[in-house]
Amino acid sequence: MAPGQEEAAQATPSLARRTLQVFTGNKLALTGVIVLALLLAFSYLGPLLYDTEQIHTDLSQANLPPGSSGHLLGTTDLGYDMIGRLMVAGQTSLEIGLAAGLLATLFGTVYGAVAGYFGGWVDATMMRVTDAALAIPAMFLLVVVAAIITPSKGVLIVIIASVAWLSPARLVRGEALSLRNREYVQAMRMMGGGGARAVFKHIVPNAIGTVIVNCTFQIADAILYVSYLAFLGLSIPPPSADWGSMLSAGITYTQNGYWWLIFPPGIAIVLVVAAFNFIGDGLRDAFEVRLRK
Amino acid sequence: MTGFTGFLVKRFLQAIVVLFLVSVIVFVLLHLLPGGPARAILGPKGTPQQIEHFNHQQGYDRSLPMQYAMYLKRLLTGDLGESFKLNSPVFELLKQRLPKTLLLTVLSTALAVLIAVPLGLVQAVRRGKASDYALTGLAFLLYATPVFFLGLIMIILFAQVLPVFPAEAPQGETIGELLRDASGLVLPVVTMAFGIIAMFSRYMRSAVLDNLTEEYVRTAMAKGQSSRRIMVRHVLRNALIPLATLLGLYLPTLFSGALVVESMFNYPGMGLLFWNAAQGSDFPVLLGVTLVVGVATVVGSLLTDILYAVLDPRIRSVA
Amino acid sequence: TREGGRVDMGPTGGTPVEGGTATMALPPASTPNWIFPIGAPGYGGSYNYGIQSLLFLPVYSPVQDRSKGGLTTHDTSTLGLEPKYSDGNKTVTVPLREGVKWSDGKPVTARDLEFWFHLVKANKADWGNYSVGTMPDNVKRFETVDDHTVRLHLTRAYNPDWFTANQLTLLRALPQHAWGAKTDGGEIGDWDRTPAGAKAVFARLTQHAKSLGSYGSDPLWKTVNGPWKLAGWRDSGQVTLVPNEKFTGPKAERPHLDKVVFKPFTTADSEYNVLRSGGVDYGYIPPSVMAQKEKFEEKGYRVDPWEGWAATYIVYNFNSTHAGPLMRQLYIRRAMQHLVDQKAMSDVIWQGSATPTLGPVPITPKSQYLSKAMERNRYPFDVAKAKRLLAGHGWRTDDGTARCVRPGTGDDQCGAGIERDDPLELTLLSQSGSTETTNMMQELKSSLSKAGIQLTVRQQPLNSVLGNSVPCKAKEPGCDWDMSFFGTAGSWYYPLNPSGEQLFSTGASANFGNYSDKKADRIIRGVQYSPDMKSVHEYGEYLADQLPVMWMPNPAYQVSVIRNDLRGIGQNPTITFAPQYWYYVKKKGAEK
Amino acid sequence: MTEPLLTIDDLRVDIASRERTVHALDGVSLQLAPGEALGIVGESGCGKTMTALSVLGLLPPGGEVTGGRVLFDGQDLAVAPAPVLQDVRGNTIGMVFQDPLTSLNPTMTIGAQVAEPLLLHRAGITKKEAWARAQEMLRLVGMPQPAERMKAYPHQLSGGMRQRVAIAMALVCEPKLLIADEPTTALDVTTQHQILELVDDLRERLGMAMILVTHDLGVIANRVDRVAVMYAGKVAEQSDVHDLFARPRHRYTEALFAALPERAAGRGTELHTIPGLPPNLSVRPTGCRFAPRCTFATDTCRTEEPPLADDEVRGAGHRFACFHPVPDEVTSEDEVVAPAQVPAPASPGDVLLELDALVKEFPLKGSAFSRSRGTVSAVGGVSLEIRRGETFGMVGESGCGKTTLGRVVAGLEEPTGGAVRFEGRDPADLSRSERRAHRRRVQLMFQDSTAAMDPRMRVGEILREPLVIQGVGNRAEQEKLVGELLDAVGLPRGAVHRYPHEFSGGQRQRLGLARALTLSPDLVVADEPVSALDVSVQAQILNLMRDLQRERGLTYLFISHDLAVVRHLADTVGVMYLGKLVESGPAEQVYARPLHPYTRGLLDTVNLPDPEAASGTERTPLEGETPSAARPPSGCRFRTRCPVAQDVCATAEPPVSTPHGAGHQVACHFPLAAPRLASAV
Ligand SMILES: Nc1ncnc2c1ncn2[C@@H]1O[C@H](COP(=O)(O)OP(=O)(O)OP(=O)(O)O)[C@@H](O)[C@H]1O
Ligand SMILES: Nc1ncnc2c1ncn2[C@@H]1O[C@H](COP(=O)(O)OP(=O)(O)OP(=O)(O)O)[C@@H](O)[C@H]1O
Ligand SMILES: [Mg+2]
Ligand SMILES: [Mg+2]
Repeated sequence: MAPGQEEAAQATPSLARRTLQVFTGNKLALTGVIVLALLLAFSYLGPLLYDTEQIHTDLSQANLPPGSSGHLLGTTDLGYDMIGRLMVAGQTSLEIGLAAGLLATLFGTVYGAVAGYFGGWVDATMMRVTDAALAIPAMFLLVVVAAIITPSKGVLIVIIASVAWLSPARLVRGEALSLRNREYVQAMRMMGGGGARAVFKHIVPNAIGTVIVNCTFQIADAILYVSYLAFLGLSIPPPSADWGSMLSAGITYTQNGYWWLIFPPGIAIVLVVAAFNFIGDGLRDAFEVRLRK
Repeated sequence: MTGFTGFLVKRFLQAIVVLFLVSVIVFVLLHLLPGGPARAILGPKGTPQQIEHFNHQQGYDRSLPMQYAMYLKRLLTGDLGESFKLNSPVFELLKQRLPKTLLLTVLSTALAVLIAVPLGLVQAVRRGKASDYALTGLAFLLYATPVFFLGLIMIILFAQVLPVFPAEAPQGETIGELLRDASGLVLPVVTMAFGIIAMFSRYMRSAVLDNLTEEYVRTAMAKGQSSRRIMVRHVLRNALIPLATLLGLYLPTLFSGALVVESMFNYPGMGLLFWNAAQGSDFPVLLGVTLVVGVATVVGSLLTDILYAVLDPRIRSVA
Repeated sequence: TREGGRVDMGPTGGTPVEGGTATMALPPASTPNWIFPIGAPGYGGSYNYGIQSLLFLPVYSPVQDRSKGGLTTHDTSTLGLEPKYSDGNKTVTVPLREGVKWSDGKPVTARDLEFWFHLVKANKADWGNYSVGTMPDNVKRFETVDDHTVRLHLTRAYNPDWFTANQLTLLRALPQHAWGAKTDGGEIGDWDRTPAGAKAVFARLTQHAKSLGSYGSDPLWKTVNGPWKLAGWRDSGQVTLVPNEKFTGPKAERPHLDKVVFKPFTTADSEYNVLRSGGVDYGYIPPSVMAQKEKFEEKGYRVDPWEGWAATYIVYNFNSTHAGPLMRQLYIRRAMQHLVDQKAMSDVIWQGSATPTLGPVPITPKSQYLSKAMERNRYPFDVAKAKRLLAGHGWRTDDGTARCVRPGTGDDQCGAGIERDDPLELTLLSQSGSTETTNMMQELKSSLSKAGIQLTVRQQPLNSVLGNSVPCKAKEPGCDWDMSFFGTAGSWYYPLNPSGEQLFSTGASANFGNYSDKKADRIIRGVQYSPDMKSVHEYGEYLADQLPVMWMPNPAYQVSVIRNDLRGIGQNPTITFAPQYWYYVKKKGAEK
Repeated sequence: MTEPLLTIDDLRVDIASRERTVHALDGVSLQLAPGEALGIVGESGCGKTMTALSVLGLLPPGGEVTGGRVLFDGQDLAVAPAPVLQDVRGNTIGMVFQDPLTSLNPTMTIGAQVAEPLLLHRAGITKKEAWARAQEMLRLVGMPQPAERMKAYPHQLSGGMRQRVAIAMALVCEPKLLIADEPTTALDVTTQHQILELVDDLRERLGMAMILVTHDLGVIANRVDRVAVMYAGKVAEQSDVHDLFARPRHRYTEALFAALPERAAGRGTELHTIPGLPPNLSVRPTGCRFAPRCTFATDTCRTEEPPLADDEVRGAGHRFACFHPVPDEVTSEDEVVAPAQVPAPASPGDVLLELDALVKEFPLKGSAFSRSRGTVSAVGGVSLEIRRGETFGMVGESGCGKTTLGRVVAGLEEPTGGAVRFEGRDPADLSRSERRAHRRRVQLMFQDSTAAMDPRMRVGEILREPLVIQGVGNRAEQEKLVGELLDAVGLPRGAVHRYPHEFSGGQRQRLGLARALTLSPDLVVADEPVSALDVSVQAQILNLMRDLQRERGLTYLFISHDLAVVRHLADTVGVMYLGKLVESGPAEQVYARPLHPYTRGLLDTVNLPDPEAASGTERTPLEGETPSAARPPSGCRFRTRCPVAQDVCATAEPPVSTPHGAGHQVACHFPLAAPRLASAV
């Protein structure tokens, strides 16, 4: 054996490094990471530095405009400090978004992998169900649910996940359909391996790129959904708050010119959703490069 | 053409199954969750006797499978039931509202496509350049903006600060009446279009990028064509094919958007009908609208497949 | 409609002119959907009654007493004249105004009233206003005295005020000569005089009433006797009325306008946008915009909250599995009521468009049902007092939550059913979808916690709240709720007499919280049956003190915004419309 | 020498990507006279394609000419502005790419695509004229019914036909130069032959020059006038084709030739190999780029770059860049270190595998619009025997069912009919657990090891997976076994920690072999195991396979379309055509005295890597295309292309006969009698 062969094949940088490269190369993705980091720090570290009353209302301090004594961004309609409120709300929005996005991805992935790998009538049945669920516009489901359900964090997560799981399910099912015909899966079958091994050792790990990228988008969408639910009147009751409910509460005061009740939460939603999208887009680039190899 | 007929038959059967499932999902969802329509319809003053009477009349006191069977039976005779709140047959309501929603979606989709296609093309061609970043960033920001926030900004900007367009959609009974009052359509259509542009331009960008790496582009270059001509003659057409299919796939999303936009602008379409029905637990209307949208979606995806075949010779010739 | 929405006219002055069109916005979820004056359950919305009574003159109706202020049951706009009670208040004679004709020229007679009675009696279950024991159950015999007089023989003696206000107002005169057929095209006759016939006639009319789309063209609804007639009724619920040229009422009751349009909206926001652009003449603004009142006044509108004849409250569930024993302690209810800052809520959260509720009888507008004592707030916002009340009964607050340290039934002890260390923790079902309500509940939670009462607010859609807060027995599955609120638009709109028999008497249908108090039951019966006007004062004062519910700010029916040049609008607290009094004015000297 | 048509002078091309910059071309110099055919050969990645593409300025994104000139017709195309390049492209220089499917626009008709260059370059031509010209061109490239094909779409044509369209497109403006980048690599030998013939013919007719890029030395030997051998972004040697093959001077060229199985001394010998891999082009190596792999390299080679020097005898006509060239006098064969003669394999034992009238059919899958109609007869009744310890080589054109047969044998597909008997027992009759155990005894080695290995598993895990599945040993034992296997296939033990994509193609193929051997099978089905490899690496793998066979007593079912490779390795050969085994027998006999006209045709179609051989013998290459397996011809499936077919062939399936003795079977009504003249294959 020639000594040259050992290092001859160019060592590819690790995925982590490659991802890092992508992020430093892709300005939007980098922006996304920075924005997200800032929003996270704002929501979670903010309250440590900027302590405000977020439990008890103070109607005498309601609707103060920005710059009023001690309230840089003014106060809400219940007299909470706006900045402090944004922090508390940010935690809820991010947590619901992340949890719902992850839950949807997890369920969708397993669903899709099973449908795709087993194929045949299992696949046909499972896919008809997703077709049907897809044929009902998400907003329709949310409107109906909003008119019927009592919201809580857990409920919102489940509701959002229950409309969001479809896209990862279809995606992973597509991947699984093609992956199960890959030669390495066949090779494994030839050695006597079975279905579970195929799904968990080969199909799911190889679909992980798609899944992760999709998950990012799911989280973004989930945060959007949280705001839509709030708009529909389904938000977690105070004293907790999320950006969506702040925004839709703020909309009530549009006509009063209480802009500080509208734009900060609105912009926060746009920023965090866009940030996740930027990141997802960057990740997709990273994974695609890898797959192209 | 036997292949094509076979395909149609198969798709048709699939569609039936899907619609059946749609009705089951919505039916079960409506009926299993707490808070039946009786209270909503009768209000706090409804007496227990009236509630019982109402539930009996509507069959809500029977078992769920029984109720569903009854619903299905009526459905097969074309009876979608009666709205509790609007005191009209659901079928009539849908007949009036569907065209209006279609008008809204068609106009805004057309607008969105007209903007998104060149936008996506520019992004793809200028990939990695500052203008691509700017446009991509913009597209994502648009995508990240909840439609109701967008609509609100529109209203503030164009109906209040600069009162150029009315904040309310026209209230006509017919499409003709709606169109006569076209300035009222501007804000709803634009708001809805904005929500879709982001999605379409993003898709267009990646479709163009995919096609740009195809080898036939290199062949075309080897023939001595200019990049512009290659874009128009070769890439655009191939990139538009998946976009066409996207339209069919995004029908439910479009309806979602329509729902928000309609309720913001008081546009008398199906979304608004649905919205109001949900507020008032008007089950027959909720079921009816969902089914119609389900049918639209299923038909849409069928048409998409056919359209795909028309546009893509690879599929057409097999048929 | 009109240019730009700016009205160049102050709220007073100007010369009245005849003619013109007025468009009135109807609130969200108030889509007119029933024309037949016998409202089917679910179609009894006030907006329906409001429109029906413009086409079909009511016999008695809560009308504004324009001379004395307050409400009365009859005037020139009603068909009925002063009812006469006799036989120890067991018989009531209803005289009808003479010379009133249907639009087809036939006179309105006692037969038309009898027609109504038969239909209602035979189809009780399908009549929205029916509740067991009242009309028509309490009428033993319906007697037609002459063409213009009917007499009702009652099952027992009633308080005349209560009976006229809450029962006779249900009476309608319906055109028997036009509607009395069993089938379409069938012969018109006295079918209603047999129960089966009455059922058939009713069924046919209901059938017609079920097709909203054809109201405008259906000849049935063309026979009217009111000042207005129908010009159009869209599927969207938009109703257009024009003056009934065959109207036989007095001059004062004849319309000035050429046309009124009732326009429903789906959301307050969309209405607001239209209002701003001048698309409605008589609209409303969300309470939150009350702060912007001046903007509208600058534009030539007047802002006028339309107070409703209603009470708003949070229901206590006295049978709650968990909190029933707590709810049953008057001192706890008192402490809690002291913690409701109704004033601040009304001023800040409702931007001044709500008024504190002090008891079961509405404070505004003033009425004969209100006594001096009822106008006093017995439980002003007072955290210290609330704390004292609790401490005085053996509650201690160490970790933020009050706990019982002195169980027992003595005067200074927690009370029956409360164990040592029981916490003062309550859950509240509250309706979702309204910023004001959400904020009120948040404010309530916040102030209750100041006295150590921990409130958990669960928001649900209105229907779920109503569906979940039903009367129940302790420890039964559906009885795990402690408090419930569904009063974003007022919890309860009273008929003319604000008696609380449906709300507060033991076992009543709308007594969701299972309140049961022997004295209260007795007093309420008094309001219904005794001839004494005092009984209603006793009722109001006793329940205001006893706190069967937690009184909350009563929001206006709507915050109306009316063009300055549209006059003659009286906002009847029982939510009826009288556009026949409306008229436009123009500036003095300005020519049209 | 006449004025050159194209002069490439010290051309340097960099391709910058996210991670690194590849110096794809590093001073390439070439010359091409009008009408001349130049071949460019070299191992994968040496810069052949980049050279071709940079002539037309069609470098991939990130690619940039950093130095040198491309003079064409007096113009420097390397620095020409876009309009000038556009004028040249498709007009005076035509280009044909490797993959005829992807290089045609799928949504445009053939006619439109062929007419397009005319509309672009011939001012004033009407659309109608252009279409007429295009149709004419299609006829010229041998497209049957060109008028109808004009309206067809690319996917409606076979691979060969598509390549004809691509050629028509490149030639429709009658360019002075045709650049063809691996125009036939994706095609079957027979189609390849036809296309190359066509190009030869057209070149002659149109008098154009050609650059033919290929890695196939056989193609080069037969089709071009001059050859440039490239290595690592440079031209290593450039010469007249005859001279090059007769007396290669560069040590790399010499080694390349030596690695050819055709050049192997005999069946029993080891192939000559070139150790190592071409260098990484993202760093600029110092010295001779071939030095690390060259047995003659000295310190000079490693420090100094050899210049492209003229040959002593041929002068500028033959240039090479080597400090220690092959001495002029001796022939290359003597120079090569004599390969070790390997001991003859043990004589074949008893029958290990027996196929009995094996049939495999697939349902025909249409697209979304068509439901399945009919079946594809991939294997149409094949009977054969494979003895323990032997190598059974299976050859045939693309689509003839080789892979399917292999997969059925390996148990990846259930046969539709007939039986597979392993040591006399049909696995289908075995119990579940026996079947599981049986799987250990037959293993498959894939053509594309990249696809056959989970990209997310480390090599250690991949190799251990068969043991884990079969529950062989504990972890330590498994790891020990894996280590031994890596030793056996010549990979370092450290390889277990790396991922498949971190290995070269040849190394991956070793891994594939190692995995196939983990369970100590009796039979290894090797499906085209070396087709994707360069000659030098191919030689390594072939040697390895043979060594392992001897050490472990393996039996191979070796599937390949490369007759030379099969000949080198196989004891017994089977020839398949459209799902049928048309001929089988001992390798020497089948090659020397083919009985079936198809076998004969195949052998005659092969491009021998020897320019002299091409002219000498009389050949009857195969004509036409393989019919669809969905509708195989009746009777003898080969009859549609058979030169000796008669009526009976259409009606009766040919019986199996053995005119040359028991071991050599043929299924033909009219077996050939005359032996084929001796040749290298
Ligand atoms: N698009 C690209 N991006 C980066 N590097 C590339 C690209 N295309 C080719 N290369 C690199 O350029 C070098 C020369 O490639 P080229 O395609 O010319 O090789 P080749 O001789 O044609 O090989 P093959 O026989 O595999 O086609 C190789 O090292 C290759 O890795
Ligand atoms: N899974 C399958 N489904 C349908 N048809 C198939 C399938 N696999 C192979 N075929 C068809 O069976 C025939 C034989 O294919 P096979 O892959 O065995 O040929 P091959 O000799 O290996 O060809 P190549 O040299 O191209 O690899 C072909 O016509 C092919 O299209
Ligand atoms: Mg190449
Ligand atoms: Mg094969």
